Amino acid sequence: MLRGAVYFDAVPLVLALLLLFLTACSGQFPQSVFEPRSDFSTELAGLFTNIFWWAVGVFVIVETLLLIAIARYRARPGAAEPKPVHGHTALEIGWTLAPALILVFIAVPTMRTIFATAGQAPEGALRVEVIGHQWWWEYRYPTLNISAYNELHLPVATPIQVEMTSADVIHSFWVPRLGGKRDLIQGRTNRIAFRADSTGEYWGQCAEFCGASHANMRLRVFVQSDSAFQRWVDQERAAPATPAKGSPAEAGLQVFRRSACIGCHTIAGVAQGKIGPDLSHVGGRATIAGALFPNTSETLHRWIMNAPSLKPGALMPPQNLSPQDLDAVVAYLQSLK
Amino acid sequence: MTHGSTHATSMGVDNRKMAFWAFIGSECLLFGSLIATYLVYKGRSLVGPYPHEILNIPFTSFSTFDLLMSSLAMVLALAAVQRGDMKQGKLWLFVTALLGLIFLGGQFWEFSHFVHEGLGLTTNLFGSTFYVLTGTHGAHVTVGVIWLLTLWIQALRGKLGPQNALTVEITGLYWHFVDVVWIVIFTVVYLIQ
Amino acid sequence: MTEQTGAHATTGTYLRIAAILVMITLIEVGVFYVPAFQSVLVPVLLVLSAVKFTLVVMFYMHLKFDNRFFAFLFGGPLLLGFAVVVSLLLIFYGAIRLRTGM
Amino acid sequence: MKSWLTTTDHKRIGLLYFWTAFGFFMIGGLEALIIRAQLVRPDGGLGVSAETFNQLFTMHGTTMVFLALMPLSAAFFNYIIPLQIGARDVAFPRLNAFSYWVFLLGGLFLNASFVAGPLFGADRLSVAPDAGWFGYANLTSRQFSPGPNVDFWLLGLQILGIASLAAGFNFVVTILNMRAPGMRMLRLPPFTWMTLITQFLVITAFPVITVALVLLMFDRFFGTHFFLPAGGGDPILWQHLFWMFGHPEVYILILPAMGIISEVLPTFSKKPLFGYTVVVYSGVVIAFLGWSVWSHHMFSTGLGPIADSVFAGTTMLIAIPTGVKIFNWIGTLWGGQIRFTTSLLFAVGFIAMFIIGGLSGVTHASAPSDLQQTDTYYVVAHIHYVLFGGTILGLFSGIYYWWPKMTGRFLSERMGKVHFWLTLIGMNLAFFPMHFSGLLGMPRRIYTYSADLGVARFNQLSTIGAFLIGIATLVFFWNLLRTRRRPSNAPANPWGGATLEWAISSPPPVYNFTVIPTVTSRLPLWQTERHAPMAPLPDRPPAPIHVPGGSWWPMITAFGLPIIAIGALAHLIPIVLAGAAVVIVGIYRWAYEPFEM
Ligand code: HEA
Ligand code: HEA
Ligand code: HEC
Ligand code: CUA
Ligand SMILES: [Cu+2]
Repeated sequence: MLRGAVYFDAVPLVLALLLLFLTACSGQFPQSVFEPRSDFSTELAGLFTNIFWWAVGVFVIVETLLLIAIARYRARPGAAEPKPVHGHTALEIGWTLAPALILVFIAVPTMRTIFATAGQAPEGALRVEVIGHQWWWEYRYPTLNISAYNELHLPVATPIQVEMTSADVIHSFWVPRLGGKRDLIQGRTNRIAFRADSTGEYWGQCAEFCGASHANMRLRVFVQSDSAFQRWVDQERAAPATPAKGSPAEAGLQVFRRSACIGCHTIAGVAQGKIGPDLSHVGGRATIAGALFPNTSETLHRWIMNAPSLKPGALMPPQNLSPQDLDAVVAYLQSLK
Repeated sequence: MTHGSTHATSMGVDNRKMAFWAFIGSECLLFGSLIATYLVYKGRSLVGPYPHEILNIPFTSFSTFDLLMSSLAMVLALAAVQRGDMKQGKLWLFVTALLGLIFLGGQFWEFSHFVHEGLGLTTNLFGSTFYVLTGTHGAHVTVGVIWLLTLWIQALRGKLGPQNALTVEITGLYWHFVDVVWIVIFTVVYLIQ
Repeated sequence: MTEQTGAHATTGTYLRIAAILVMITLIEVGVFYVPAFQSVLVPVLLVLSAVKFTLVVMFYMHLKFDNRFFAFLFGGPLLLGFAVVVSLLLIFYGAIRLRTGM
Repeated sequence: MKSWLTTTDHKRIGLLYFWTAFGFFMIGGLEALIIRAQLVRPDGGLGVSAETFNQLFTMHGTTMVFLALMPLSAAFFNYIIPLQIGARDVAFPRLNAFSYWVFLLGGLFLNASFVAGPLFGADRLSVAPDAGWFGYANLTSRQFSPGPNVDFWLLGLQILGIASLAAGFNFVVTILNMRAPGMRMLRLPPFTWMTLITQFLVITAFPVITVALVLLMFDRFFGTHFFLPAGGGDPILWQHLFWMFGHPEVYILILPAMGIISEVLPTFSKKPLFGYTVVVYSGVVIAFLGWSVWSHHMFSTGLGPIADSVFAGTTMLIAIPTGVKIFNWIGTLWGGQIRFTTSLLFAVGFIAMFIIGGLSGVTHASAPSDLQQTDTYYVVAHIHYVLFGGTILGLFSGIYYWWPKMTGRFLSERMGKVHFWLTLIGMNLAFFPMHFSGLLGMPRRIYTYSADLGVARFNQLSTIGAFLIGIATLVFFWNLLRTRRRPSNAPANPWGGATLEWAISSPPPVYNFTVIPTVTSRLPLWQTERHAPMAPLPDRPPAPIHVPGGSWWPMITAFGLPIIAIGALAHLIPIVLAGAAVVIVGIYRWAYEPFEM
């Protein structure tokens, strides 16, 4: 049994070591909280690390005491009856105060971080409104007068003020490397603020259960240099491309015009549907359908033919288009850079 | 039927009575949550009618008076049953139930009047919170009235006597509790608008 | 049965309590209609209804005379219920203030 | 057969609770295994559809919490509490039977949703509740959940709430008022104390969820807007009401298990519980604080920094009384003569594993750090370390401890040890990697994840662990079943326990005690410095003891409730009324039925 006792905590202990190892390595985990790339997420990671070490300390001490107790005091034949100890006041006071003291060391940085990350960006921050939809994202830049869908573009090293709400059920905006979650709730506005400190592509996804395709409500954030961001803004501001006469894309525009698409999607100057994402610049996106698929001709085909089969519950019904029409529409969408 | 008679209980009180006090404590949280909901949504209705346009204070003051008097009748009924004066006991039980019925009648009139004025259950948050809160209270009154009438009928059939004083007392606890809940509702919903 | 402890209220007490209850109710309604009271209406009404509440519980429900344990069995959850109401109001009222303040 | 249907004997009801709850535990576990099989690979290992998956985790959480863990604890409340306090039965035996039947029917009603699809013009496996075990508004509104799924959930929980409340009043009164002479409050066995505290939590927390469910019901059935922004309502109010119940609920789940191991540790280390009064009072403090922390489930909803700080602070405080308990348990073991029975192993396993869950709880309690953890598998890891590593291991410990008392037959210790080690290894393999998958970015409640997240390996480990637990549980099940064929040879006090249940034969006679014992110490069966062990009770009652017969009415009354629920589900008022009539008739017949204790 002694051997058993030693094994008792071996499993979690080994795994805890693994955790330390993991926090050190990087790269393969695009949604890891251990690779913060903003002031917000760095604060959170620091706080977590702090608490984590306190927890490791408590864990090691208490589990060791437990192991010693069961290893040392196993019944031996013929041993004297144990002393019937009923308690010990000094000990009781000690092990009440010791955790209390540790908690002070956890609580103080916690409170500090709560106020430091309360979601208020400094003056002059770039405002972004995030609106959750079942199961896609809408981003508005009120000061730049543009919108984006599923893929958020942000300038590096610029304070960002994010304001969030939902068009339907509760969602939660989460890009681990840029910051903690915040819920999107219809009728309320929630805020977070952060400043990304390096350019790159960041992954995120909806973190509040929001129905059938909650798992498929993913998102991307592209943090760009100022000039790259400006180029993107200019591109979004421009009117959608008009396809050349006689090109396949031109035929696609016609198909789009006469199909159900216009009821749900906006393309500036072509359609004003509000149910699905704006497609004015859909060709410029890296992914479609809530960052679920790469934006390729093949995935667009499959998506338009039968979206719910790719994304359960998706509120875009299967579109009954002839193969030619489908090719044309896809060509048109891809031309909308 | 009770343990009190066969074996002394640890706290020296009857099981049923203790259970009932625990039940009433539990009810505090039921009504507490409902009142909290009412207050949280106060002033958040998007459309009218709003409370001040529709609540009828004189009428509800009368209902409040009516319930207070029913509580008085209830203690008198209990005192009579404990004395073994079943004639008075029957009378006051009946009066209590009757006052309860009058309250319910008043509530029925109030509800239909409100509906007539355009305040339905789903009209606005005020309507929803108001009807659910006062309706839950009304349901409690209804149960109380049925209970009182049951006792009254038992009494008429000569099956209720001083040996059942405890049953009457518990009925009374319930009835008074329903009354104090109304005291709170009257203040929170009707007077503080 | 051993549960009756302490003195017992009499019919006279009951009637007196009833009179007080009715009086308080009249005052409540009165205060409600007097414009001068508008500023202190809420606290006055809360206090008055708390008095009524206590009177009924203490005398009609015999809590004053009965086993003290019942006071705990009822009072504990009552306070808890009260705390629920107050904390929800604080949370929601505070949230509204924060939102409109920004 | 009839005698079981009409029984009001707390011991039989305890066994009924046990087997029913164990059945539901297997169902909940099976659901978990399907969840794990689905997640074994990225992009859907088993091909479970999103809709089915959502039903599976909702029903898994709901089943485990309401149909497995609470009633498994209730099995012990029923069987053991009256014995521990020296009573002939609970305060209200028929109410007790009623609680059981309501629980059973509520559980069946909830699970019937799996096969009820065709009745609603849908497929099987399509109308089970699917909005998560805490059913956040406004996803649960008619607009976003049009089917009967959420109706099943809310009606089922209402029914189960009635069972819990009825049992709550019953046990509060039983423990306070039915104690044997001399059994002062501070002589109550710790399990009885924790049960009492639990029942206070039940009778205060359940009304709150009752209200929340009623409001939700009005939203869904009658078109109100309590939780719907469209009409000015606020979905956040649902979260407050739910967690005001939900957090006390988690202590409802853990305190009985803490009570169990506070019995097991002293018995098997031959030492009194270290710091008995402190352990008792810390239980009270936990329950009390438990009421002040609910918003720690809502840190990401934007409560504002002040509320965040307050709730983070109160949550952290709970670590103190909990720690005190842990240290006192270690103090109990310290210096003892520990016998490594299966029961003791599970009790020690409880301490070891619960610490892990508690510590991850503290990392949640820090609001900002929780913003990276909430709604990820890191939370799933926390809940399973406290619920499985805590409650379930504690309950297993209790089963091995009291099984001889309850049946007169021993469980096999050999198989028990296999069960223990498989469970311990399995649960760590299943739940520890979830800390990583969570922190590496895997949200909970997803039926599929991208291979690019890099969490596939961890999920594989979790799945293997889950199936190990499954095998362990089968071993245990077999162990339970085979005791029926083993001799009924357990002595009255096989483990040398100190409390009253061990003073009578195993299993006890219907009337429990031949004479009601008079208690003079906290450890009536042990020789302590100041007290000699209690004199043995006579073998036969000195005078015949009258035992009440059974009653049909609790069960019949209970049947009214699912009938009402079915009526509501089908929008058929006559059925609702018929159910209500059953309840009313049942109550009257019950009230006027002669029933002597
Ligand atoms: C048995 C049930 C149980 C128990 C006992 C606990 C105990 C605790 N829980 Fe847990 N919790 C759940 C069940 C439970 N929880 C469930 C089911 C959920 C998820 C619900 C859902 O979303 O589905 C949840 C979620 C949950 C959250 C929300 C997470 C989120 O969704 O974002 C939080 C946040 O604070 C939390 C905190 C705690 C804390 C601080 C404790 C404390 O009580 C723990 C105290 C114990 C210890 C700390 C260890 C022992 C102490 C010592 C050895 C002393 C020294 C220690 C220190 C100095 C730190 N829990
Ligand atoms: C209350 C206690 C409790 C218990 C005991 C468990 C036990 C288990 N839970 Fe549970 N779990 C919850 C409460 C609990 N859970 C809650 C509240 C949630 C949140 C729900 C929500 O989000 O709404 C949750 C969510 C949850 C998830 C997350 C789902 C998601 O977010 O998508 C997962 C994933 O792995 C999981 C796994 C498991 C496993 C593997 C077990 C195992 O320990 C189960 C072990 C039991 C068995 C294995 C059964 C025994 C054997 C058989 C049935 C025979 C068949 C076996 C074989 C053939 C091998 N649980
Ligand atoms: C009934 C409404 C509806 C109709 C009709 C409809 N869509 Fe959609 N569409 C949606 C919704 C809703 C989404 C978002 C789905 C999601 O990601 O969950 C969407 C998403 C898309 C996307 C992906 C956008 C992105 O940024 O990820 C494309 C491309 C698209 N639709 C093209 C079309 C075309 C082409 C047609 C017509 C042939 C069409 N849609 C018809 C509702 C509709
Ligand atoms: Cu949106 Cu989950
Ligand atoms: Cu909690």
